[in-house]
Amino acid sequence: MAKIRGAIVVDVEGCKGCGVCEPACPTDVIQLAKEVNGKGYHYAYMESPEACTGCSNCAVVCPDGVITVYRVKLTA
Amino acid sequence: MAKIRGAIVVDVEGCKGCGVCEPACPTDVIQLAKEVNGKGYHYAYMESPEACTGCSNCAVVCPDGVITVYRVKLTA
Amino acid sequence: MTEEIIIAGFGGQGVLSMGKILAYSGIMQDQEVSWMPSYGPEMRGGTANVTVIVSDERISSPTLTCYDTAIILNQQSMDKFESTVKPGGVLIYDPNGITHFPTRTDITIYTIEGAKLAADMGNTKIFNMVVLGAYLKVKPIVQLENVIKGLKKSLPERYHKLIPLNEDAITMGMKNVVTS
Amino acid sequence: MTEEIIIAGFGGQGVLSMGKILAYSGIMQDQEVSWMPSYGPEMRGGTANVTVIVSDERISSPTLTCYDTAIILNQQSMDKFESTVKPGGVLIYDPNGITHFPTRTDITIYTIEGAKLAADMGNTKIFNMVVLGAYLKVKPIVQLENVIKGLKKSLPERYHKLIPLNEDAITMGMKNVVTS
Amino acid sequence: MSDIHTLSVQDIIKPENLVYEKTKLMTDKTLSYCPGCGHGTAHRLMMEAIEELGKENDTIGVAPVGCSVLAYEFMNVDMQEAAHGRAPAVATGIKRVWPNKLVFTYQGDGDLAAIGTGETIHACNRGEQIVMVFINNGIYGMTGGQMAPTTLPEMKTSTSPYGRDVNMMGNPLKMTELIAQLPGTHYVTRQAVHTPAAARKTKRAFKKAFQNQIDGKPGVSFVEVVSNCNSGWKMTPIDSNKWMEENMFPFYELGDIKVDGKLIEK
Amino acid sequence: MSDIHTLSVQDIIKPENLVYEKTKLMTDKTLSYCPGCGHGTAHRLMMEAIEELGKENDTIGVAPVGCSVLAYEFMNVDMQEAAHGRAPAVATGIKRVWPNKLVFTYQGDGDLAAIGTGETIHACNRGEQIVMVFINNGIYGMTGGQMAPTTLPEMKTSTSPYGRDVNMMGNPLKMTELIAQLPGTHYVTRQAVHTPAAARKTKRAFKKAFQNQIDGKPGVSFVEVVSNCNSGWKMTPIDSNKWMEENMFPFYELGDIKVDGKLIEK
Amino acid sequence: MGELKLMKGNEALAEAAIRAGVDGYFGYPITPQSEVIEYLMAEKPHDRTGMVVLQAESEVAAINMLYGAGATGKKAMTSSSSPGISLMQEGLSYLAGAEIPCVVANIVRGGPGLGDIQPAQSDYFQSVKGGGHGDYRLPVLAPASVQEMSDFVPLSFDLAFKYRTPVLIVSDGLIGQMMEKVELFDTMPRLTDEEVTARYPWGTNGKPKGGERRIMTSLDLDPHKLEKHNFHLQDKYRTLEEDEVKYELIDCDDADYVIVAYGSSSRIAQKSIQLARKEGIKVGLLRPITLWPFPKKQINALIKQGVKGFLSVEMSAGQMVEDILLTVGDRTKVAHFGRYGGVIHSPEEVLEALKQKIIGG
Amino acid sequence: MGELKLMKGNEALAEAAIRAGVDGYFGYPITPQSEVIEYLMAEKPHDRTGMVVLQAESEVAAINMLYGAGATGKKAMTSSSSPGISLMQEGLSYLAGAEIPCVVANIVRGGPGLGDIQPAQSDYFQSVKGGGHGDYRLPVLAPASVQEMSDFVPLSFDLAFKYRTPVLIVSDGLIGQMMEKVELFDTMPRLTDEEVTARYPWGTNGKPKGGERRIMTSLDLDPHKLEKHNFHLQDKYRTLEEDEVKYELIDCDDADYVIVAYGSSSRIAQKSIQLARKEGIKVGLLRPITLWPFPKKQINALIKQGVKGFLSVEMSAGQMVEDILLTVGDRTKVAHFGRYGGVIHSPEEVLEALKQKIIGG
Ligand SMILES: Cc1ncc(C[n+]2csc(CCOP(=O)(O)OP(=O)(O)O)c2C)c(N)n1
Ligand SMILES: Cc1ncc(C[n+]2csc(CCOP(=O)(O)OP(=O)(O)O)c2C)c(N)n1
Ligand code: SF4
Ligand code: SF4
Ligand code: SF4
Ligand code: SF4
Ligand code: SF4
Ligand code: SF4
Ligand SMILES: [Mg+2]
Ligand SMILES: [Mg+2]
Repeated sequence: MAKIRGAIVVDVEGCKGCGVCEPACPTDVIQLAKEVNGKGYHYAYMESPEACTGCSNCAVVCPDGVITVYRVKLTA
Repeated sequence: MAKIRGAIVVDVEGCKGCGVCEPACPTDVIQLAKEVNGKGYHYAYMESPEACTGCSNCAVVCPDGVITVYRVKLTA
Repeated sequence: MTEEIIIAGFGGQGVLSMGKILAYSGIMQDQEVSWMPSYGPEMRGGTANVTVIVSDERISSPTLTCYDTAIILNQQSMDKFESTVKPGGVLIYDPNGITHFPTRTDITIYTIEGAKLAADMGNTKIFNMVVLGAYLKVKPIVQLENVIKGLKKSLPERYHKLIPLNEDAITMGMKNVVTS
Repeated sequence: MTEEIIIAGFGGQGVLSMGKILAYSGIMQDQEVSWMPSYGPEMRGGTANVTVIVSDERISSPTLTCYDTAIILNQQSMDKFESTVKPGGVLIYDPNGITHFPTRTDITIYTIEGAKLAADMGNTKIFNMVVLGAYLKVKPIVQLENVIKGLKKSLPERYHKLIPLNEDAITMGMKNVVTS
Repeated sequence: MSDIHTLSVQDIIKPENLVYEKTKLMTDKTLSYCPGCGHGTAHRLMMEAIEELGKENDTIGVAPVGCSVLAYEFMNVDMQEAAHGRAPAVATGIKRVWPNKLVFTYQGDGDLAAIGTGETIHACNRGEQIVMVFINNGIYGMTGGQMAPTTLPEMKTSTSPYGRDVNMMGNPLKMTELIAQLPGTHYVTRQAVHTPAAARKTKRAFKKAFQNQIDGKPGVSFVEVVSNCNSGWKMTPIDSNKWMEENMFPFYELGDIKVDGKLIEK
Repeated sequence: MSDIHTLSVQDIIKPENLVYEKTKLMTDKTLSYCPGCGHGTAHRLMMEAIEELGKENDTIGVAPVGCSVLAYEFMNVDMQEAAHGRAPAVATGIKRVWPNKLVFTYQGDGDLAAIGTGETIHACNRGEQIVMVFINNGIYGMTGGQMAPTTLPEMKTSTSPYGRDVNMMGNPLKMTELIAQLPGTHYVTRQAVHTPAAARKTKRAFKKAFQNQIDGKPGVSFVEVVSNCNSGWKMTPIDSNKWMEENMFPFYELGDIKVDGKLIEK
Repeated sequence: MGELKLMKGNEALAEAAIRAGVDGYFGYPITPQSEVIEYLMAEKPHDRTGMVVLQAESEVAAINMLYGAGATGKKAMTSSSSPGISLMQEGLSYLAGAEIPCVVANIVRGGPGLGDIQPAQSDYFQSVKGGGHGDYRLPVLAPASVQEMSDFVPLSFDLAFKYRTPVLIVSDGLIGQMMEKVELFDTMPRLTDEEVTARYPWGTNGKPKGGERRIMTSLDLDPHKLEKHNFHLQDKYRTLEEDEVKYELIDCDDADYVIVAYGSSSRIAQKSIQLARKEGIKVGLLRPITLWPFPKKQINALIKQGVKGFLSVEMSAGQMVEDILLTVGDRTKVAHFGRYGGVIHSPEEVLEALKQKIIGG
Repeated sequence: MGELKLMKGNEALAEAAIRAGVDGYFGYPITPQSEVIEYLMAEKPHDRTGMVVLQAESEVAAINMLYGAGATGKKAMTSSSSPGISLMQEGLSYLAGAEIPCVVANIVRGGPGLGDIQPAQSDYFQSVKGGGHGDYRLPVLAPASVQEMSDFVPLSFDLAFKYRTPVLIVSDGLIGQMMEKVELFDTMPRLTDEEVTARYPWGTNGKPKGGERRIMTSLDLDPHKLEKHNFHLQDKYRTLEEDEVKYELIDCDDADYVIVAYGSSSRIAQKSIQLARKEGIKVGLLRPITLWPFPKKQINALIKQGVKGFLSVEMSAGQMVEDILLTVGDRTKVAHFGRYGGVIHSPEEVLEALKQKIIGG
């Protein structure tokens, strides 16, 4: 059985903290940070990185296109 | 049985000789004159006045509204 | 030489094309020409008139208030244009349909029975060419050969077979114009 | 007396309404006032600033390049407006969020911990009233009673119950403004 | 009493026998239209409808730019002459400040369906309580017979001298079907005026349209009249009417499209 | 080879593992849109479609006047900025003289369905071979949240502060259904971009629309995107998306309306 | 004294429309004047006075709605900003041709094209020379304060109905967006339908019983009749030039130099004058209130009085300066100082320009 | 010598468009210029040169089609008459702002409003002062013969592309409807797509491989940047004023008086001059060919030469006379003689006006 893991990189300064990516993630990886970025936005980050499957859902809906997605697929 | 007869008056100088009234008459009363009016149009006239029933068809379709219709209804 | 002409009549009489052929003829002999119709809804009533100027020099105003020659083809035009002929000028008219004849004495007046002659020739459409012939007789400002050339230029190819007929009409007009 | 003020900060800080209350207060004591916000998409970035003028005379230009007083509520505004205070003028700022402190020595500089005080009072929304209090302490150009009248005029009826709280905030500001 | 068969025409032509004469709501001016043009018939039928409804003094009409630009010379009611295509906006302006008056527009296909598309769609969409009369002759009559949005495929006009090429010039636009889709239209019908029967039906349509407005029915009452432009089509009036029946009617089907706010099922 | 469970995030974030990044057809400029606004998502999906079709160098886009007036700052293809409402005419001008290029418009609902109604209808009716993208957020975002033709009944905006009163202000206009009626449209669909599934569908719609143009399919390919305007609606982005699902979608039903020139039966 | 309020210029304009008894406002949103229709919608003017407010589908529709409503004798009004006003040019020409009273406010922004949304005065030519086709003129009022944004609404309607002409109010984003104290005039009741009918017999609002129908048109296919109509229009314009010029003079009595500026730039210029006088330079301000008709006589009077130069201060390239030059001719110095594209002069640079272009120039 | 033809002005304009290698004509019918699109449609220019002709749904659409096509570097053209041109004012402002080359012909008719369809010149101000919003200018060419209706098409495109600006051709129903001899220039092949791309690198016709995308816009929300753009535009206009003035002088060498007239009225005025000289009055004609830029230097030269008065003969109320006055100032006599609403002067009355207003006046 193929095992899959993923990770996302959020461009913290580009993120506007809209939160649209959060509900888009099927595995609840993302949350908005308590801290704000330079523009005063609570940016998105991987709260549960281990759950990320690299499905790209978050990136697809991010209005500002600030999420980059990586994924590895390994056979166990 | 009621008997009906009609007659039309064409405003000769107003008539543009378009001929639209001619086919509209169910009893073929109307024709266009050989002569022309002051504007050079072959105006409409009652060629068979006795056939007129005063149905107003001609007047209803006359684009220039130059036909006036009269009608008498007599019991025989 | 500058000749300033008004041609005026009903819309169907070929007034505009007569003017056009005249203008083209002028071009054929290297003259300057202008052709200015009156246009617009006033023309819907059925009248048509065109000012044609043929000149050796650059033409200034294409619209005028007085003319060397007036060619008049219906009563309305007579009423409007008789008075606009320059003293010493020419007025040519077709008496058919004219009820008040021209009365000026300081101009030369000609008549041409264009409608009748065209009917006699069996083609009412060449009426305007008959009248043109009459005019050219009175004022030979363009040569016949240039008129023919002008006709060729202004008519679409498929009508070129009609040119001899037109030529006949012009000749007919030349022959039958009379001083009135 | 003419007082020319710039108030500048983030959009959410109540900059525009602080200016409006100040202007209304001026009207309450029969002065001329003007309130000129900068507007447009440049403001989308989240900054907001407004020029308020309170004067005994007819006001000429409602936009200015230098001011008697600058009230500054974020770093961006500090960068932009510190230099625009007239020599001898006043700069009041809330140090919260300020990274480069003002350095001019030809003006009087005050600080007011508006954000902190408002939070202490349990209502961050009255932040701008605290700052207004600070300003009025430094420049008592309008009387407190007229400010209250102005508040009444500018707030919809349903918010009038909040006026005492606002008054407290102003008093708090007056008490806590310090020269820096 | 004389026998009816021996009655002379003069005996019949007496005021008491009058059954049809031009309505007083048409002025005495000679119509500016070409012989046989449907504009005149449409004018008269509209005015008859308004007269019969007794609204002579409560009506404001809006003329378009097109052959009927001079409609105000012929219709004996208060009239405004609108800019090309803008009659629905003009009518909106009138109706909004005189909600109790009858307001109508009278427009050609170039006016209503080309330059005025936006005004037409939005007056209909807002549901203005006005009557819109749409004379569709498939051509720009006034300017000398150019292609209109409603010109049929392959039809020759002065700007489609080789026939309307739908690939380059687009398809004929059924504006009436389009606006019937909008909830803001209450009554939408397509009629003609070239035969007595058609003309009588059209008059009923006009009456219904104005009655809707009188009754405060919500939305636009829209009457299209498919008409000839014999000059633009370069036919005699009689031929143009025949051509219209054979070519226009199959494409622009006559009949009601929407009644009482409901689309007619086909 | 390490076990997948023990892989660190740093191990995953490597160029060879890249599965999604912003397309190069979006510039590096920060979008001018409010946080959570669908404009940005729609931009990116369109640009992905064009990139995947390999048409980066053969595309000319037309930006509207509206929040997306600056689309040309973000879309990394040749762009023109049209006057308010006129993008379809501008695109017509381009396409007619560059028939082999891909031409698209990108317009808001005020732009496309209010001031630009005439241009929209007629570009569609002529069957211009262009792609039209229509961002319907039920409001004028750019100018501060005024009522749009597409504003829902009772919806509050800055020019309908007590809710849209359909009797006075008209009904919301389903422009997409209208233009689908025209023979000049080839593909007409309504989509959204607020969820991954919706966004992916929209991207397929964009691709299909552009592919139609590449294939020379006759007529307009028209993609409506129902989108939020959280600023204009005065909601958080998340709330606005929910509100959109609950209120906009029932009225503006998602899905294909016309495919391959044929209306989808409902 | 009327009600005192602190209001934006745009809001004052809207409130004044309600109070002036306007019957219908028809408009399309555009920055920087969308507050006008927003304020109106919020105020429910229909409840207050019976006034109708409608958001049109475009500026073209809006101006033609004015045509319809105005042609009935009702008071109709719209507002927009530069690009929207350009779209109204055909409509304005029709309104002028058909002699329909109405009021159009242009809250000018930077151009050309989409430009920006900052205050500008670059629609001067369009406003005063006629941006539409044909020989017509529009009275143009240029408010310079929020107070005038309010006061000029009834004033404009007075002119509009007195002369049967559309009237332009030309302002800009500065005046539109700023708040000042404004004394609101008392609400004038809207005329009843009957009053409208009685007062404006030309209004096409339903043929009078037993009377003749009325026609509102700008068409006359007979050029000689159309020429006659044009003569009539030109006569009217001459009367306006004679009788309706409005301006303000500030500190002109002893002035050696005069700045000519209207609207926003006149506000800036006032400050410049104060600065100048501090330096001992005697500068006055002529503020045209009517941009058309232009205060020519007043310029002549100033020349007579000994003014040695005029500086036209405009938020535009040399536009108004042409009207000054047309009056001044070669008699004294005239110069132009403009900022473009939505940039506002600073009072200091105006003074500097005066020194360089007029005093030293 | 090129082909000699007898043609209407409108037809000559259309034929010239084909021969000048125009890529796209977009227009909406209106009298008195519908012959332009009719001629084009009949000529099948797509077969002749590949030129596209499209009947737009309105003038607003047409001008924006020009925007689209012109912004790609292709030659785009439209024509209309007064009301239609008014509808294009927003578009023209955008075209000027975005610096898009294209040619717009206005065959002026009587106004204002719907007016009539007779020849007029009453759109002068609209043409030369900018009928749209913002600070922009358009080069305006005024043909006075059918020959010039043909020749000015390539000339206009040269200007349009040299300066990246829309260019106006302002004519009227007289020139449009009359036929004269015209020598047609040889057909210039349309530029290929590759040539367009190479010659006009600013054209938005598909991002160059490996290059940067191009943008065509008139928007700049930063007023200081927009001001810079305006400075650039004003520089361009100054260059045009310096380099591109065109005019014709007739009989001016010894003239005591000069009539200034363009287009149709210059034709009438020529006749008046002939009449005048017959009476021994030495009158010349200055015919501005470019209405903007206006031949100011030439007027100065005439003053130096001793001309004692200028009569502006316009088929409009005093419009062009303002540009004459702006140049002449108080130096010599200037008067205006206009006919309105589609009425054409007679040569005799022009002479009479000269006598009364200038010689005797
Ligand atoms: C703005 C403007 N554009 C164009 C015209 C010219 N024009 C006058 S009527 C007309 C079209 C008329 O066609 P239609 O509306 O179908 O009316 P019809 O004459 O066929 O009854 C046009 C294009 C105009 N007057 N104004
Ligand atoms: C001629 C003209 N009229 C009005 C405007 C002002 N304006 C700019 S954008 C806009 C509407 C924007 O709404 P929409 O098209 O729905 O786009 P959104 O911002 O919602 O994406 C308006 C009315 C303008 N720029 N030009
Ligand atoms: S969707 Fe994008 S912009 Fe919004 S919070 Fe997530 S990463 Fe940030
Ligand atoms: S890639 Fe998928 S799993 Fe990973 S964070 Fe994004 S949505 Fe969640
Ligand atoms: S009234 Fe009837 S019967 Fe008589 S002529 Fe007319 S159509 Fe014929
Ligand atoms: S229909 Fe009328 S106009 Fe036509 S021929 Fe008959 S009477 Fe004459
Ligand atoms: S041109 Fe056509 S529409 Fe116009 S009046 Fe003549 S027939 Fe009727
Ligand atoms: S105003 Fe609305 S449409 Fe515009 S960017 Fe913000 S959320 Fe998006
Ligand atoms: Mg038609
Ligand atoms: Mg929107």
